[in-house]
Amino acid sequence: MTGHPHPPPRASLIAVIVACGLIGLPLLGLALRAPWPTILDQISRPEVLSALWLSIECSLAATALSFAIGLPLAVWMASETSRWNNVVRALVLLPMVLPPVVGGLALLLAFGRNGVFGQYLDAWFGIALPFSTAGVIVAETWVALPFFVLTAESGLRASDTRAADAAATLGAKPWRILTTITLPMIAPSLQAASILAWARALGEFGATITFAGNLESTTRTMPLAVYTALETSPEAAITLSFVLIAIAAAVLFVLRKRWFPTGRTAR
Amino acid sequence: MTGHPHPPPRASLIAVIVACGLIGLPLLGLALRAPWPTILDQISRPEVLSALWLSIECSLAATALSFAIGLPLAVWMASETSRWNNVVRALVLLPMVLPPVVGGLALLLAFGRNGVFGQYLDAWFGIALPFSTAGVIVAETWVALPFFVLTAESGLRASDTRAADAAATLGAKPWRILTTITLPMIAPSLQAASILAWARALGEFGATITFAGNLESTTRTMPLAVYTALETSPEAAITLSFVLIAIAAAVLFVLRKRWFPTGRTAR
Amino acid sequence: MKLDASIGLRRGALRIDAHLLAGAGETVALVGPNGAGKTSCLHALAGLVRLEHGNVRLGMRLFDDGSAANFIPPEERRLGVVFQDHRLFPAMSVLDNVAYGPRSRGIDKRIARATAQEWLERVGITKRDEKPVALSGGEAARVALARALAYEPDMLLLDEPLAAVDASARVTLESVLRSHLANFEGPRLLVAHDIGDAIALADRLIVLEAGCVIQSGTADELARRPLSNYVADLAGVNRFVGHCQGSIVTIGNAELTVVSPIDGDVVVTLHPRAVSLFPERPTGSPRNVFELRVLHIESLHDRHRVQLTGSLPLVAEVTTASVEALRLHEGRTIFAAIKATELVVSPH
Amino acid sequence: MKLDASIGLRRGALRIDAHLLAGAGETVALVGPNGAGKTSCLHALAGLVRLEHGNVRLGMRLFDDGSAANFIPPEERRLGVVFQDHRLFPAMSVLDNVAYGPRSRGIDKRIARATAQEWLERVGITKRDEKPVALSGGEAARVALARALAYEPDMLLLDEPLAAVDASARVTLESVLRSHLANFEGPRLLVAHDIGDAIALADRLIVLEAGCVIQSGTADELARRPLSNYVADLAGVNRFVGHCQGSIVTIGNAELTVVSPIDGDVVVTLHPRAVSLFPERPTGSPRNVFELRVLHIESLHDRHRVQLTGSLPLVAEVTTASVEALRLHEGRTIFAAIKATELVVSPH
Amino acid sequence: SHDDGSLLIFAAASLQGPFRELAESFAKATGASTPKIHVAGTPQLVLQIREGASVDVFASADTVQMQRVVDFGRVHGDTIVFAKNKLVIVTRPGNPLGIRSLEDLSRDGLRVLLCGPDVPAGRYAREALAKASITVTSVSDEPSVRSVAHKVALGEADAGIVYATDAKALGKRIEHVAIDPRWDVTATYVAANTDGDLGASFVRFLESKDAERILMHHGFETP
Ligand SMILES: Nc1ncnc2c1ncn2[C@@H]1O[C@H](COP(=O)(O)OP(=O)(O)OP(=O)(O)O)[C@@H](O)[C@H]1O
Ligand SMILES: Nc1ncnc2c1ncn2[C@@H]1O[C@H](COP(=O)(O)OP(=O)(O)OP(=O)(O)O)[C@@H](O)[C@H]1O
Ligand SMILES: [Mg+2]
Ligand SMILES: [Mg+2]
Repeated sequence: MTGHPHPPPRASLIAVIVACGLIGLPLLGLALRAPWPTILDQISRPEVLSALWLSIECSLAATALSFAIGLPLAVWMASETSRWNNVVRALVLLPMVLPPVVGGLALLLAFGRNGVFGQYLDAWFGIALPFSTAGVIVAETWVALPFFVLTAESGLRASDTRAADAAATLGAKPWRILTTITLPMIAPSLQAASILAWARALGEFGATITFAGNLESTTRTMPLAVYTALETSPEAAITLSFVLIAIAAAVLFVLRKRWFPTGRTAR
Repeated sequence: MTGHPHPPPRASLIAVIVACGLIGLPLLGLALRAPWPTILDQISRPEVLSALWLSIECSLAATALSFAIGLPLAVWMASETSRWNNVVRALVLLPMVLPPVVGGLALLLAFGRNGVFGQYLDAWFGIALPFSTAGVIVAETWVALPFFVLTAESGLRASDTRAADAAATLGAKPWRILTTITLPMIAPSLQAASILAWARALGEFGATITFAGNLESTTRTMPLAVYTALETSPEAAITLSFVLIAIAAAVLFVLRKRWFPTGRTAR
Repeated sequence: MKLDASIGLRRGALRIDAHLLAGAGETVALVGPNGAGKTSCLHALAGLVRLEHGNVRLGMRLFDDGSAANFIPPEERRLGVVFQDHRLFPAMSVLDNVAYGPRSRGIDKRIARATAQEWLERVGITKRDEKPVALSGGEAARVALARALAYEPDMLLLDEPLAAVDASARVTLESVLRSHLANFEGPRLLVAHDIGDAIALADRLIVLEAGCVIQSGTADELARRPLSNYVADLAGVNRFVGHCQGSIVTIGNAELTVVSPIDGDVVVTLHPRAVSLFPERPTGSPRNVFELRVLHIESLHDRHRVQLTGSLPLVAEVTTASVEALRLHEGRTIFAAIKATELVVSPH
Repeated sequence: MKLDASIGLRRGALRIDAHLLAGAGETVALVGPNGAGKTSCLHALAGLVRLEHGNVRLGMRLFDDGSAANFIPPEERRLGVVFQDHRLFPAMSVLDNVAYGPRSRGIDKRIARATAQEWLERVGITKRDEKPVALSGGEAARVALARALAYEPDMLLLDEPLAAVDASARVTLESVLRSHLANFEGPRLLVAHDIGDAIALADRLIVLEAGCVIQSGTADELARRPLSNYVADLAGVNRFVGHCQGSIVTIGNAELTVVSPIDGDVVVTLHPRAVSLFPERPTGSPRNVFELRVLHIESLHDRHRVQLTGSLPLVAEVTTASVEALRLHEGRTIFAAIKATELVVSPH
Repeated sequence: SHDDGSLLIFAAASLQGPFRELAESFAKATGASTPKIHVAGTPQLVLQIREGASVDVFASADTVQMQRVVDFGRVHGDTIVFAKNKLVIVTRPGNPLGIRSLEDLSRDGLRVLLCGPDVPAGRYAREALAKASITVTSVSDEPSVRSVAHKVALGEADAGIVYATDAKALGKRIEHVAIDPRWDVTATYVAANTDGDLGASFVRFLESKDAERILMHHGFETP
């Protein structure tokens, strides 16, 4: 970074306090009710461990899928070469506004055993997504993809295309320009996009339970386990939530150095 | 924009097709089941109209709140002047991974009538958030804020600080630099952040029903109405979902020109 | 391989309509005032902006003729472009920036880096692992040049490659360019606003003004008969447009006596060295004497350029000794004499 | 108000330790090779990089002494900075870019815009509503200058303000700067790599090399006794370091006879005009004759600079006529003669 | 009670249909303003009550959950059983696999869907299966009878066990098969006054003839 670190305006501290209050107080409330002494017992229960593992596995898979599908999609949308991209953008955003349960229902209608598309999956390949781990991944991807796409696209739109022009004159084909020039430049956006998609997938509940069902060690991710626990013991649910929170915080902490380096990227 | 429009790599079309399939097929499935002839009757029912109106109102209010709190927060986080910002970032992200129902529970624990903080709200100001429209807004903001903050922060991190340096030498104080130089430069990120937050708020269900309840014309937003309808008539639920989708698509369409101008921003 | 381009396009309010020719191995300098469209022409040749009409040909290849079907994208043109704003890749090390072109051509990473290293050494850059943000302005310019040359292009398009480069390095870079140019088959187009750079490197100058080619030729040809005030400024000569009747040229309020009588509108050019300055009105032979006021004195290395204003705005070049002898200073009134034989008159 | 700065900081591998002085109303040119730290010094003065040690004072005000407590942020320094890379505000119109400084000072929007409009006219920019992306390189440089001047700063810091500006506009801008400078109380620091710009605008030159001030003085002083090869290059003179015994100076393999005998290590400088070239070994008086090979011929306006290589690397300046008469071309062997009286010898 | 003085009633999601009508009918009968009804999953309602929701009447789909509210000390007076619901087997329209009884659910390869054991409907279904000594593995522990019904209707599962009321609400999209009365387990809906007198009047209303008619119309049985 050339130049001096611009101090944030003083007033921003107010926002920090309000936000910490808004978000921190409820978490504090949860923390106060959590039966801490039993938390270790809870965590070591095999069904909790399996839910945890499934959550991590599926959310990472969904993030990877969102990346793989969302990135080229964002590139296509940002390049404005077709007048279809406004239509596609609207389409991609719709899963965000749909209540997850309806999303799950929609997935069933499309990819269920008798679904528009699912019947062929079943008949031709013998693949049934509902009640399977693959179904969890599909549901989470459906929910997470829009977040990835929109964030990545905004990064691409804000990015400076002059270096890309220079790369083109040096013989780089679009694909090479993308991977060597554009993506490194929008790395912060891609990181944010991945985190958003991952967090959304990790916390996904409605679409998963509707589409993939709630089967221990196959489709019961942590949020489903939390929900199930809520039926009988809110305390257990809170404990499980904290496990989820701890996992998320740990992952963010580990990635902190890599994803949020100390200086801003500068040109 | 200097330079020629870089065509997206051909391969990106595959992603477009996959994404359209993944997202479009379920919507198609829904559309096939929707009782289209009755849709007008549905929409004109007063309780649907009130849910629609409430949804729009609350989601916009939540977006505005997310903007007002999230933007200064993002600025503070991106400026790296404190080593607390990693902690704050992790905190802000946690609502994303928490299943919304647990989020609602957490909000109840904090801002409910017996909540850590809510008891004072009630005792001192006579404000009770649960089962009130304000509660819906709080719940939606809680859920939407992290999406806003993370997207805005990524935009800030990717932004070039050289123009900000120049502004400082011209006597601009941090606040003026922010509003006149930095924010216009990261406009695409802010737009994406707002859309994400808005969409998330519009589709919010779990936290709202848990924290604010499901009361017609006070807290029953469209997703809650969809949930309620699902209990008795899936057709009605699908119709309502389409109303929600239509509203979102309409808003995006209206904003299309302003928010997604035809050229990329260039320096 | 020769470049034959007729460039027709619009940039904001500017309409560019320029015909550029450069032979195989020839170096052509594109000069012109700011905003004349030099960079835009270069970008059109590179394929970064599209033609509206006209066409661009390099050797046998048609690059663009305004139609989408015949447009060859930049990555297939094989040109070495140095951008006015450098445009280094911010996320890559300096070495990888220079190795980028060879890598695009499919050259093995190790070899590409070795080539890049050589080019960096040639342009005098030792920072190879730093990111471009850690380069000074002149260092960035050199890396940009190295990057374009390392690509081994068919044509070089250099937009002010030496504008940010210091005096010593300029000599080195000029010799790098020259030695490279010596065994280079393709044409080179060099944008320069500094006539020194243009003369040092180019065989021929093309002057672009407001999107149109005004004049083209060697520096001497330009100085001898500048077709516009800009060219005169560039070549450092005086230029007036007037009307000639017999041997008297009327320029505004002033009258000049010339040797060879022509009738009609004429352009008169005059080298600043042909203007002599006197403290008093000289009594000898020169008939063209004007009483003028000193507007500004600019010191060159060993001479001074004196800008004069009055009935005939003139630039005179005098030695440092005469500046002292005449006690020249801004605002002083002085007599300027011009020998009729030094005036070059041509029909307008 | 005078500037008194002693700048100590590190930039990557470069350690800067420079003392810069500029009196009230004085214009100082900071010259030096690429990567010498000129821009870094300017940024330190502007408060964009912090000092590690040393201090910066303008008039009575202490801007920075390396401690956080005494650091005055850039927005409170009131300086007019022109950046080497312009740094216009991309999202704002050209007019608003220039009006930004006045607006920061709380001036009413209408008045600020009127002021901006005036400054734009002065620098010759007519595009006022366009975004900076629609400007050419030279136009952007002028807007950057207008923006710094419109702020009415206490000190001007100009980083290569004329590097991208064309020949005609350069004259205009120089006069804008000069007329502005005339009734300006504060000091100005001008970074330039072109000695022409530096001489045209500055009262005094400070030469920075590798972060250290090597020499300071007027252009003449620098040319008379260049303290480094860079300064010699800049001033366009030959410079050698050698050992003198009696009246013989040994420089590598070559020996030069000088007039005034000194003993010890010496620096010898010599103007290129004092070198005469002969096709055959001259038989007359000059004792310092060297058989050299022509490395390169550079044409200046009316003269040529001939770079020679051999036992003594020399630069000679000859008229165009002699280039032709001697049939000079690269690679030709020639005899160069130096009059002992033209050699300036000083102890090292 | 709610801000504007009207009653606030918490009702289990499956009670949503009749309670709208019950509220209107109650208003007509007593002249009070129409009570507001908040429907959500019973566990959510219990949480909300625990966290201080100012609710007048709580109508639970389950005695266990009601007991927890009683334990919080929020119940004034007695809890009353105001409705019952039978379990039925649901299949796809036309009953293609010919499922006639609980025993048929244990057939090999049959995909049966039940609610989770922690959900009342799931618990009841398992009780019924246990009574009949039939072992059935559910493909998934569904969160609600509604989602069981939907999935059977969509053909994701071949059969499921839901409440009679849900089967009725889905109408022709689903076929239902009664369970042999021997094995039948009946769900009981309980309500309690959790606030002042107005709440008590609504609880009393639930036992009225009007209420009985409305509940029966929605497929419930009355005690
Ligand atoms: N992207 C653009 N949009 C609109 N106008 C533009 C754009 N780029 C350039 N122009 C205009 O086109 C004209 C020519 O610009 P160009 O950069 O080609 O000039 P130039 O000859 O290179 O000048 P300089 O010597 O200052 O670099 C300028 O007046 C500029 O304002
Ligand atoms: N952000 C940075 N990080 C690391 N090194 C830097 C940074 N900025 C500058 N430098 C180094 O500091 C040295 C001085 O840079 P500076 O820009 O001050 O040079 P300069 O004298 O202005 O040169 P030029 O004439 O090329 O503009 C350079 O070698 C450069 O590599
Ligand atoms: Mg240009
Ligand atoms: Mg510099």
